Amino acid sequence: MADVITYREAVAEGIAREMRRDPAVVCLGEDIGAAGGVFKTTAGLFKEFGPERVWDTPISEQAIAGAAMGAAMTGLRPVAEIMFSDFLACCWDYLANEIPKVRYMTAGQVTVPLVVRTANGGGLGFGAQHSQATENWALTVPGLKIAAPATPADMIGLMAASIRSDDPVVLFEHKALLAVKGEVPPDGHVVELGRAAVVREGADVTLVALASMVPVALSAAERLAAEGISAEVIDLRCLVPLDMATVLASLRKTSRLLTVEENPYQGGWGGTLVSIVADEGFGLLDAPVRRVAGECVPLPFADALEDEVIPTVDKVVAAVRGLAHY
Amino acid sequence: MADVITYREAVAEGIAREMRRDPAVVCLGEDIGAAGGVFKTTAGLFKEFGPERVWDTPISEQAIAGAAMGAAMTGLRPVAEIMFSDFLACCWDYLANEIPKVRYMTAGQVTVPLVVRTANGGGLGFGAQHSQATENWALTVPGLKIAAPATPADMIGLMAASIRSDDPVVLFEHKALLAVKGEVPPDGHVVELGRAAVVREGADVTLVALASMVPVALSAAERLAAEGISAEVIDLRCLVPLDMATVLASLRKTSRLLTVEENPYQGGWGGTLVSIVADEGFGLLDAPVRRVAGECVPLPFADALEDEVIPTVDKVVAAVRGLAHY
Amino acid sequence: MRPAELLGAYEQMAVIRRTERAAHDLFLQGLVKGTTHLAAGHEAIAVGASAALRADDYVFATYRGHHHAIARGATPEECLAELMSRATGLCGAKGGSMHLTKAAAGMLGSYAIVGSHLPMAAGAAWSAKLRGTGQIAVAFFGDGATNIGAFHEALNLAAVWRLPVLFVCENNLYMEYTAIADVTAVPRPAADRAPAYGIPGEVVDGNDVVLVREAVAALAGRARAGEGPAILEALTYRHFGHSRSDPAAYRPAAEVEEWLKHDPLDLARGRLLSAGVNDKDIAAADDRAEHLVAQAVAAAKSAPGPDPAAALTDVWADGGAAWRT
Amino acid sequence: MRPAELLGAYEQMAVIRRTERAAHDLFLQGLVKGTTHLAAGHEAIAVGASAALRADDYVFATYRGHHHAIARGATPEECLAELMSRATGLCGAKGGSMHLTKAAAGMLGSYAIVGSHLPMAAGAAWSAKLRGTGQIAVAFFGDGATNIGAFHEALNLAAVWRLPVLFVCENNLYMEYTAIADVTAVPRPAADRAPAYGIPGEVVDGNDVVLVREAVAALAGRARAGEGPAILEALTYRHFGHSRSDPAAYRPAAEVEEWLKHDPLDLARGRLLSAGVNDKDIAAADDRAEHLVAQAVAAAKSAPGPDPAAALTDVWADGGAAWRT
Ligand SMILES: Cc1ncc(C[n+]2csc(CCOP(=O)(O)OP(=O)(O)O)c2C)c(N)n1
Ligand SMILES: Cc1ncc(C[n+]2csc(CCOP(=O)(O)OP(=O)(O)O)c2C)c(N)n1
Ligand SMILES: [Mg+2]
Ligand SMILES: [Mg+2]
Repeated sequence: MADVITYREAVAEGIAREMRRDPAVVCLGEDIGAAGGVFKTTAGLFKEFGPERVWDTPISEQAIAGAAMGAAMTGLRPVAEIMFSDFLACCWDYLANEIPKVRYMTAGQVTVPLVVRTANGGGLGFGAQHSQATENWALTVPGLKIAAPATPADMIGLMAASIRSDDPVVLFEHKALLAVKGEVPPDGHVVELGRAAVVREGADVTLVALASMVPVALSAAERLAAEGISAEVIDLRCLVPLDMATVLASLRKTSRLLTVEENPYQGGWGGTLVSIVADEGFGLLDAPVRRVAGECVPLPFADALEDEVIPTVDKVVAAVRGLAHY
Repeated sequence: MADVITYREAVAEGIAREMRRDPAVVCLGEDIGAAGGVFKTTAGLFKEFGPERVWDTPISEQAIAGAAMGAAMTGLRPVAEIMFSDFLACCWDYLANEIPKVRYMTAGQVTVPLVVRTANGGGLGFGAQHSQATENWALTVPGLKIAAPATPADMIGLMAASIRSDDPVVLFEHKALLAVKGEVPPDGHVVELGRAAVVREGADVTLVALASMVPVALSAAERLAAEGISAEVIDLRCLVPLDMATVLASLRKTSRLLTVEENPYQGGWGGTLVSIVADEGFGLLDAPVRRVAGECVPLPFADALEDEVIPTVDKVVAAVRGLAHY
Repeated sequence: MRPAELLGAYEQMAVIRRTERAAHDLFLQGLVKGTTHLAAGHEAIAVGASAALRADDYVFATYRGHHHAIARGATPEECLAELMSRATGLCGAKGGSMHLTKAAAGMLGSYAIVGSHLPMAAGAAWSAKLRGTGQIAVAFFGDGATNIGAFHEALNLAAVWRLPVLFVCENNLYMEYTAIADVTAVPRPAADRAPAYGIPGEVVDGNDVVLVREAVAALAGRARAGEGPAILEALTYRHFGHSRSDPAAYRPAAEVEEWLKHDPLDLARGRLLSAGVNDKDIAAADDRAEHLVAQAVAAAKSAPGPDPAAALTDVWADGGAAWRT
Repeated sequence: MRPAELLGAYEQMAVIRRTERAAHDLFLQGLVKGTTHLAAGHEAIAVGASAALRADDYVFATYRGHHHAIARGATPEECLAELMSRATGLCGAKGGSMHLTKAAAGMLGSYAIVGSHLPMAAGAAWSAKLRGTGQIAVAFFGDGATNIGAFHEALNLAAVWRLPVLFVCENNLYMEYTAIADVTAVPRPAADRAPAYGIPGEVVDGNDVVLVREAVAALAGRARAGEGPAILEALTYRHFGHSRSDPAAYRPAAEVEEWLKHDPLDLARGRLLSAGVNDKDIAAADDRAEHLVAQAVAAAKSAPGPDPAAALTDVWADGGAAWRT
């Protein structure tokens, strides 16, 4: 194996490692078999594991999610692909009403160890129905764990944790990160769900980001450093469990908070996070809290328009400047 | 007409007034015709307007929402019922990806003047799949207006505004309020979308609530008054447009904020609201911001359990006490 | 069915009937909160099907699912306790009437979103097929469920993957208050759709426990043999309204009368008598059912309510509900 | 079709073919961002259907919808400008390739979630029926869309309400990279489902513009006469891959070859020649098409990009995007 791996390859590698380890892990989704998935994120799985473990489905998102649920309740560990995260809407009943609730409403009689993987986010000019960052949809539903890796190593580590989890996990694979390269983590690499990473240390302001917004935040931090502003960058990695301990610890140092979110401001995950800070971390804050988030509009097609809607390094830098000089 | 009306009757009355005014208004949904709806919120419409304007559908939420959209694009003003707001998940593609986006992605070529009405919320012992407060799901989607009346008069006024709106509106009818009685507003009563109401004035703390949480907040304010704490209560009435002006104006007086939300804390609407306050209203705050919201679990069946999950007057009173003495 | 087996089935149906009556009474007394959807009239489908299944097969039901829970082995006491919000209920009073579940008996849940469990049943069958266990899965659903998207997706997937799953429609002629014929493009909402999936679609008298057992046994045999899924449409009728205290005034009196004459318990009693079982043995079965349910009511009534702390358990596999640090 | 009409249809198909080729080339040159789903090969369906429709009928298409936009009256320039992110695009560069829309011509949009527009078309037909305008609605969709829930719900509703709507399946044998036969329970994914809704289900050679026009005209006539919806399954093949630069290696060479021989433009040319239209007139039509598209490419290339401020308009009917005060 090469010593670098792309985020795209890391998806298949992460799944393959678990499939080798545990025969109960099976995959299903549209065009994931011989075709290797529209994003090639399942490339090689069909060849290695065959049609008994990698199943092509019809265009039937409800059947995919529902069948994964039924299989998870009866001894398998399905990894279901919903091709674009926008299409979660086509099986939202399973994500919102069935999968996260059956354990609770049966008082623990039934457990649903499954992973729903999906390509998330914008920046590729795919337009309004193929570009959304929908991690905040999942956050509205108690009973789902939510992972959204930003690096190849985290992809492998969080995939392992997600597949091994006895709880249902929605794993968001960011389309804009697919070509990103990174180190290949050693065999057995697992990143515990619900552990944020401080990916850059800093003293003046805390930037909290997720998935594709992590490199944006890091670039912003780099630029800000040149201006003498020291930004700490936290990669949340998961929305549920939400690692507030790491965020609050950082604020103890910096006293200033800015979230960098791709999902729209209205209903975005930063709202939940900021509201916890405005309660439990109120005494730590020396300045208003800012959220740089998606504009509250659908995603437009043209690059020039999409850039207006999705947070950019420029926007983050400008917002932090405002905060730092508050 | 009697001089009081129930919230339940106000739904049908609100729709009827608009149907009389505008022949383009038509209704569709499951069992809404001769049966008058499972909550009797469409009682009388079929009799007055007949089968050409009040249509019973199969159990096909996607067809209901999708057909309403197609009809709205071509000259009608459909009022579609999705029986329980939990079932919005069964047609979420229409709510999330189609209805709110088509105007934008066609650069304004197409307009979608429709209303999706739905019975929302808990407190009735209907269990995990029939009790959710899902107004926060809608908040994750730019392009939907969101109304959630708390009184019969507001139901009529917001129904009028919603049906007359050229934009799509999701109108949440709270199941726990159906029997509430109130004044009958005069003919032509319209409550503009996006205007919150200060339903009780106060000086020490601002409680922001929606729908069934408005009476909870008012009862709490009453009890707090006895303890010498003066609470202002704001009924948001709409989540989009979100009337932050009224909230911030109140905070200028009280400097203390508490939201009372039925939806779960994680991903709840209060997060968005609080994050705006933590930014634009930071300088106004003298204490941490608190959110009394639903616990992050599915809704349990038994009353004794449901009470643990949904905000109660006791919980609000306790939380305000904590704030007031901060 | 041999006479002894049939008598057993009769007794099970009598237990269900009485449990449903008890649920109805308790609801009217205010002892059952929320809602109930009673299956009185549908007993032969649950009991007939169960008689044809293996103990380790998987069953998925709807909010109208008390009969399936009991047919698979839940006790009336567990069910009624659940309806009455007792800690001793099948789901610890977290589920309620619409979500009766007895996983230990392969009864994997009652789902309250119409059609949602059909893909789940396909998934359980897929799992059985992959694990090579010879189990099958059965989804029971109403006529109204045949018009929702999940029905279509589940049927097509099950057919393409040749899954060992049966789709049993309890066609009671109505969705809630609307006749199914008014909102469905074909006369037999389930069976007439079978050709769209290239699978068998049979119709059976759902009030005749013997015919139901035979039909399910045949289709289950096919499924177990790897021949794929099938639809069975069982014609039946509800004795109560749709839910709660619905008087079902939308149903023509003559129709109601005719169907009440075609009572599954009466039919089974007729078959028992023809088979030479004597009146006394049947009466004894009725008595045992009566007694069992009376005891169940008493026990449920005296059981404690749930511990409020239970509201915050069972979200995650670790038993807890923590979503943040 | 009279010769002049057929020649017009031929020219329209030639325009579409060249527009798609241009889109392909522009994509490879990096001038079209995001993705494209080209309809080269499917021309006869759009043009044949359009020829059978009234100007005020409603058409709903998919992400593979360039041919429908053009057949209904969008210019190649508007389409290519949209694909190239120009302010002059059909949707001001807000929609993109997957969302071409020309509402003024009754082309009510291209939708990129498979199956989503079928209920919308039913709704537009319902609206026409209520308003008594005699309009019909047509939804064009792929073979892959027949397995999604929205298909089932739309068909049943349309049938029950007897709506004036046609469901035209462009069966090109593949969903993305998977053969439709591998994931569908019946051989004709659309037509074989028609009996499940009690409506006609016809199959037509989708590459023969004359046959398509006839079939659509007949079914449209029925629909306008109040006889309800129908399914038409038009067999066709894509000349390019599924999207972007997909080489479509998953398709057997012999199959590709056979279908390329059955080119809709060749078929129409053959029919024109048989009808006595001479070669020169056909070549002139080809030239006009060539010229129109070349001009369109040039015009689109030189058009300005969108004003960035446009990102924050058109959410609401008032033109704005404000969601709070
Ligand atoms: C998706 C969805 N839509 C609507 C409902 C409300 N609802 C509950 S039961 C019911 C009627 C179901 O009829 P049928 O499938 O025939 O079952 P039956 O109640 O007759 O057993 C409806 C519409 C629901 N639970 N789920
Ligand atoms: C609900 C949904 N699932 C998956 C996709 C991804 N997808 C886009 S096109 C396509 C194949 C569609 O095949 P078909 O309906 O035959 O149309 P064709 O592309 O062949 O014209 C798929 C799976 C989608 N857009 N929407
Ligand atoms: Mg029924
Ligand atoms: Mg196709």
